[in-house]
Amino acid sequence: MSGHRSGGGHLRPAGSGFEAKAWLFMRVSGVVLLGLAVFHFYWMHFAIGVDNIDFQTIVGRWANPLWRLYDLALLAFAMAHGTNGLRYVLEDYVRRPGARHLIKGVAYVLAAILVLAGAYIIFTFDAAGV
Amino acid sequence: MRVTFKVYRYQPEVREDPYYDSFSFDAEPTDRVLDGLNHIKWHLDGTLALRRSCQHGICGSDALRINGVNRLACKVLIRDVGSKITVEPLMGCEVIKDLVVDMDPFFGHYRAVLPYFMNEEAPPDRERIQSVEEREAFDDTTKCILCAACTTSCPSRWANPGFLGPAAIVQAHRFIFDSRDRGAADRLSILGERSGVWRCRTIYNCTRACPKEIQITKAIGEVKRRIVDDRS
Amino acid sequence: MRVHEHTFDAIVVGAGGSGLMAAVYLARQGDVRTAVLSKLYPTRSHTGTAQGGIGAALGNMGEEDHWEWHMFDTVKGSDYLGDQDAIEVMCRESPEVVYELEHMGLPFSRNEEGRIAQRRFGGHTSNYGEAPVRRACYAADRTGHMILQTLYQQSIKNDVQFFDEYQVVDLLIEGGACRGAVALNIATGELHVFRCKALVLATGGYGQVWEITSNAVTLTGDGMFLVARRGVPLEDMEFYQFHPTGIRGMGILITEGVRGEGGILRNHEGERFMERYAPNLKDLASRDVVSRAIYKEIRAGRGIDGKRFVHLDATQLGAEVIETKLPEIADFCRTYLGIDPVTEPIPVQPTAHYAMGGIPTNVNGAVVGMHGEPIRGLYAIGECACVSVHGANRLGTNSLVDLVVFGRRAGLAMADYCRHADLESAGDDPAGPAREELERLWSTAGSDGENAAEIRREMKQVMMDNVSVFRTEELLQEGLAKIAALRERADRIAIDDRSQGFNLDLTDAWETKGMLELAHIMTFCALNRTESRGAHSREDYPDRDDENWLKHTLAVPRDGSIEIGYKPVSITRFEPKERVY
Amino acid sequence: MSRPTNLSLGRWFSYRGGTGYLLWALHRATGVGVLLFLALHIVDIFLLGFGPELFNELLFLYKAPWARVGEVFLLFGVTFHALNGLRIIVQDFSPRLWAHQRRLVVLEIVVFVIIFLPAAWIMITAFLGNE
Ligand SMILES: Cc1cc2nc3c(=O)[nH]c(=O)nc-3n(C[C@H](O)[C@H](O)[C@H](O)COP(=O)(O)OP(=O)(O)OC[C@H]3O[C@@H](n4cnc5c(N)ncnc54)[C@H](O)[C@@H]3O)c2cc1C
Ligand code: HEM
Ligand code: SF4
Ligand code: F3S
Ligand code: FES
Repeated sequence: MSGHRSGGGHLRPAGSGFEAKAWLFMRVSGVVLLGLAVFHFYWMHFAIGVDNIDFQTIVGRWANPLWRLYDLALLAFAMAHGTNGLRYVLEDYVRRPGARHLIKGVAYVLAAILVLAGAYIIFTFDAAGV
Repeated sequence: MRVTFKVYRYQPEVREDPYYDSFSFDAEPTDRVLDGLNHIKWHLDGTLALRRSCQHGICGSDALRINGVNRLACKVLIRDVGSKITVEPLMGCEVIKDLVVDMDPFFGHYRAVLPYFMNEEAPPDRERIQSVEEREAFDDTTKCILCAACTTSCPSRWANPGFLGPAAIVQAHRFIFDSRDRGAADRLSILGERSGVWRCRTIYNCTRACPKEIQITKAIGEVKRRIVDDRS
Repeated sequence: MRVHEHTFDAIVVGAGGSGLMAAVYLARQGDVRTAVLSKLYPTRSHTGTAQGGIGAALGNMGEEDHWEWHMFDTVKGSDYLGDQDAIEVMCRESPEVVYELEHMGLPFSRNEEGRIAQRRFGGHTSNYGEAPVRRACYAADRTGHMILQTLYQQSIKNDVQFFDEYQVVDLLIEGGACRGAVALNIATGELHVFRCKALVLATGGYGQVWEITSNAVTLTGDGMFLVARRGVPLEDMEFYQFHPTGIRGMGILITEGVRGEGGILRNHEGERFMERYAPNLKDLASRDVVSRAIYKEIRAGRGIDGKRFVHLDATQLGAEVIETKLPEIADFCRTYLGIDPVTEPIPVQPTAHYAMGGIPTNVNGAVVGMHGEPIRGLYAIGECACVSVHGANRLGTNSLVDLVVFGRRAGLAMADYCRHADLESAGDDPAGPAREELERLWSTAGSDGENAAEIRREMKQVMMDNVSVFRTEELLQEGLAKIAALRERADRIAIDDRSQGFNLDLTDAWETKGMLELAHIMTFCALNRTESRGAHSREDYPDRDDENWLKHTLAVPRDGSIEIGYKPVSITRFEPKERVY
Repeated sequence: MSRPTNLSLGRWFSYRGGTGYLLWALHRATGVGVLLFLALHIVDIFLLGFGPELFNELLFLYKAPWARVGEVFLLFGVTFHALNGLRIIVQDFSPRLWAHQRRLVVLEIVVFVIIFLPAAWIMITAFLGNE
């Protein structure tokens, strides 16, 4: 072991600031979700109640396009927030770089599929047609 | 009073795996935990290895995990931790021998944040002027003694050894908020990287562990704010 | 055992304030290849514990101040034993280096105008002794911490090369020149030979020879011991400072800044006894005076409850002053004593603190031998050196000045020397003696023998009882005999740890032997000087004796005993006078 | 030779961190938990497109007793995660509140209890009443 240089280099050149944006997004989406998700949850589980939900409930709800918009926003924010949160978790616990990339990739694909599937049904659902 | 020290041992030249040793002896309640470790080293088992120097919480040599939480052995008294005392090396650092860990990665992260005064403007003949309030803005983070108690208590750092860790951020904060310094932009761009402040999940273990009672989480929060504000 | 070799132009041994200042200056030259060897990580050095302040006649606090006044105070504080040419250099350059530290980013506390704040300290006066003056520049009570941090930061900025946790165990001094050092890499237990043109020792003090001490366990005087056993003398070793206010029983320092801010010493009767001993400066008289006064009070049975301590009363300062200007002190009291200095007095007793003596040097840090001859390529700075600016008693805040002023000068002088000097041969097996010495110690591992810690404990006790604040021929003779017995026992030390890596059992034993040598030299010199001056107080010779003793002692171990020599004191501006505060 | 690091899963949990450590672990667990539920939820909503028969049939899955226990967990997760997230956000945007973290945590816990306990009570009694 020989003496080390004390001179310290930069870790890496200044980046895109992605992490700063992600951080800010988590806060902003958190506040948004505070409205959307919490209201949604209490509405469905208390105002209506799980026992009283059936196909017709949704039909009634989505008759109003504003509700569709609401659910779309909820879907987008919750999935974006949750997926980025999942990224944090995976980056912490999956240490091997190869595995980390793979698992993150799979998670993103799954998340994208879910968002697309959810958006698809919200847009295309035709209550009258069924 | 009778105390029992359970001490983490790792003697690579003798035995491959770490193990624990127990020592029981009489001590005063007002003795420091370090006094107990010294007693073991001097009178019971000279092979025990630990770092220590000033013995009063200034040099930062003897940060250890004591009864499950990071402390300076010279700043906790036996009466504060009870008669059963477990002493282990800092978590997430390579153990060299017994309680001695490799500090090179820690100091590497320290050096990475450019921990030195930067101001290339010609200085005045006398001192640079700084108001009492300006001086106060970074007073807290000047206290850091680089003991590593904070960084090695941070779960985010355990998970990611690449995370610069709270101590390095504290040291950067000391310059970023010094009205005389001109290097804030360079440091903020380093801290804004993936392994910088964003790895901090506001867990607060660091603040609780700091023997100088530095408000570390607050300092990290101030740096985060500064980065976000500078971008917008 | 494997031996590694390195070659540099300059080597700095020790990474405290003085060593780092020299290193920064050497590194800034650009063309002098420099390495710093330190047995501790640099930021662990004891300079970090200095609390109160660094002295410089800036006159920032609305009071007039001049470096000449600072010089006078230092000369008087030294009881006229300090070399006035050197003191002049130090006091004249101190404002400049303090500004330089500030320009390096040191976060001094500030006054209302935004300038460096200053406070009172013992023995610092205006107008040649008239009244206390605010001269100590401070960063709360963490001045040393900030100096150490700042200089380490500058070392990083200037790309200084460090060998951390490398303990120097031998110096290659031969034929009147220093050719390098041999160091133990503590982590691996391997030896490294460092060859160089110039080497500076900045290894700090040796307060560990005493029982009650403000010094770290690692302050074992390695540098002094290493030169002495290579035939270089040590200067004025009989002068060792006891700081008046160490925490009772522990020795942890309570800065003089507490008294500078208005704290008062009281005996069992609650009396402000310093009024009797120093009517003018009272609690802010110089340290030797205050320490003796406390001992006298204790002897007269006026210690608190008749015990061996007095009270330092800071309660009248108020919470605000204590929390902002003395936060560390408050923390020590709360942590170690369980008392709050805002409402309760602090129990204190004198604590071993600072070595005025050390390796003799000139004003550029160059070491000079027994007869004034230079030792080529060898330098010493900081507490291990004796320039001599502190003489028989150091004033508070002057050590930090000493570190940076002479650290800088030595750095520059060494750079200059390196440009002209050649690398001298270090012989075939430069690590030989060190290897033999350590292997002998290693070979005792696990066998029956003396316990180094026990010997150290007894040495500390002897030094405390026989060689501390008050000394007599009888006490010193007894001390000498006891130290001799301990040195003999030390030859039979056996260690427990047979491993190579991080064998602190080995280094502890090695340091213990070194300290015994220093204890021997110190006791011998104390016996030799038959007068009282500054910190050296002989009850059998209570007066200062300028006729016979206005001179420095030089001492070098020779064939089991000590050879003594003398050197004159430089007196330029201030003729010796009686010293009253 | 690789050196030990005094770090293992067991040690992670044995570190005596403060409430901040516990809250973070819970925040993480509830975040991931709610995300998993959300994934499931999107799948069932997607099945709307296959007509009422399938959907209504599947809905009974949500009405099964074990699902009702899960619902209470979901309530716990969403409520806790939302409140704890809110605390972090509030602190982030006024760092001077960091010094009062303990008080904010107490406040958070009090608010959590006030919301969660009655809501869980309503949920449980509604379910039991239906049986
Ligand atoms: C508690 C306290 C408070 C003080 N307060 C003040 C104050 O307010 N004002 C003031 O002016 N002075 C004060 N002093 C005195 C002053 O701080 C010291 O004298 C000064 O810091 C010594 O600095 P140094 O550079 O000589 O050595 P140190 O800072 O002691 O450093 C010694 C260095 O040498 C290294 N070393 C030692 N041996 C070896 C070896 N064998 N091999 C390799 N490296 C080695 C160590 O690792 C260390 O880096 C105080 C002292 C104490 C103890
Ligand atoms: C209801 C309002 C919500 C608020 C206020 C909120 C707030 C936050 C905040 C501030 C963070 C960042 C923590 C950090 O950076 O350390 C976070 C993380 C996270 N959130 Fe949310 N969130 C909410 C809803 C949700 C929902 C609905 C989900 C699931 C889809 C979710 C999943 C996550 C996950 C997985 C993390 C990562 C946890 C971690 O890194 O430890 N959150 N949340
Ligand atoms: S911030 Fe506190 S705990 Fe962390 S290294 Fe500095 S002094 Fe130690
Ligand atoms: S423990 Fe770690 S996550 Fe942040 S608040 Fe402290 S650095
Ligand atoms: S020994 Fe210096 S901090 Fe504990």
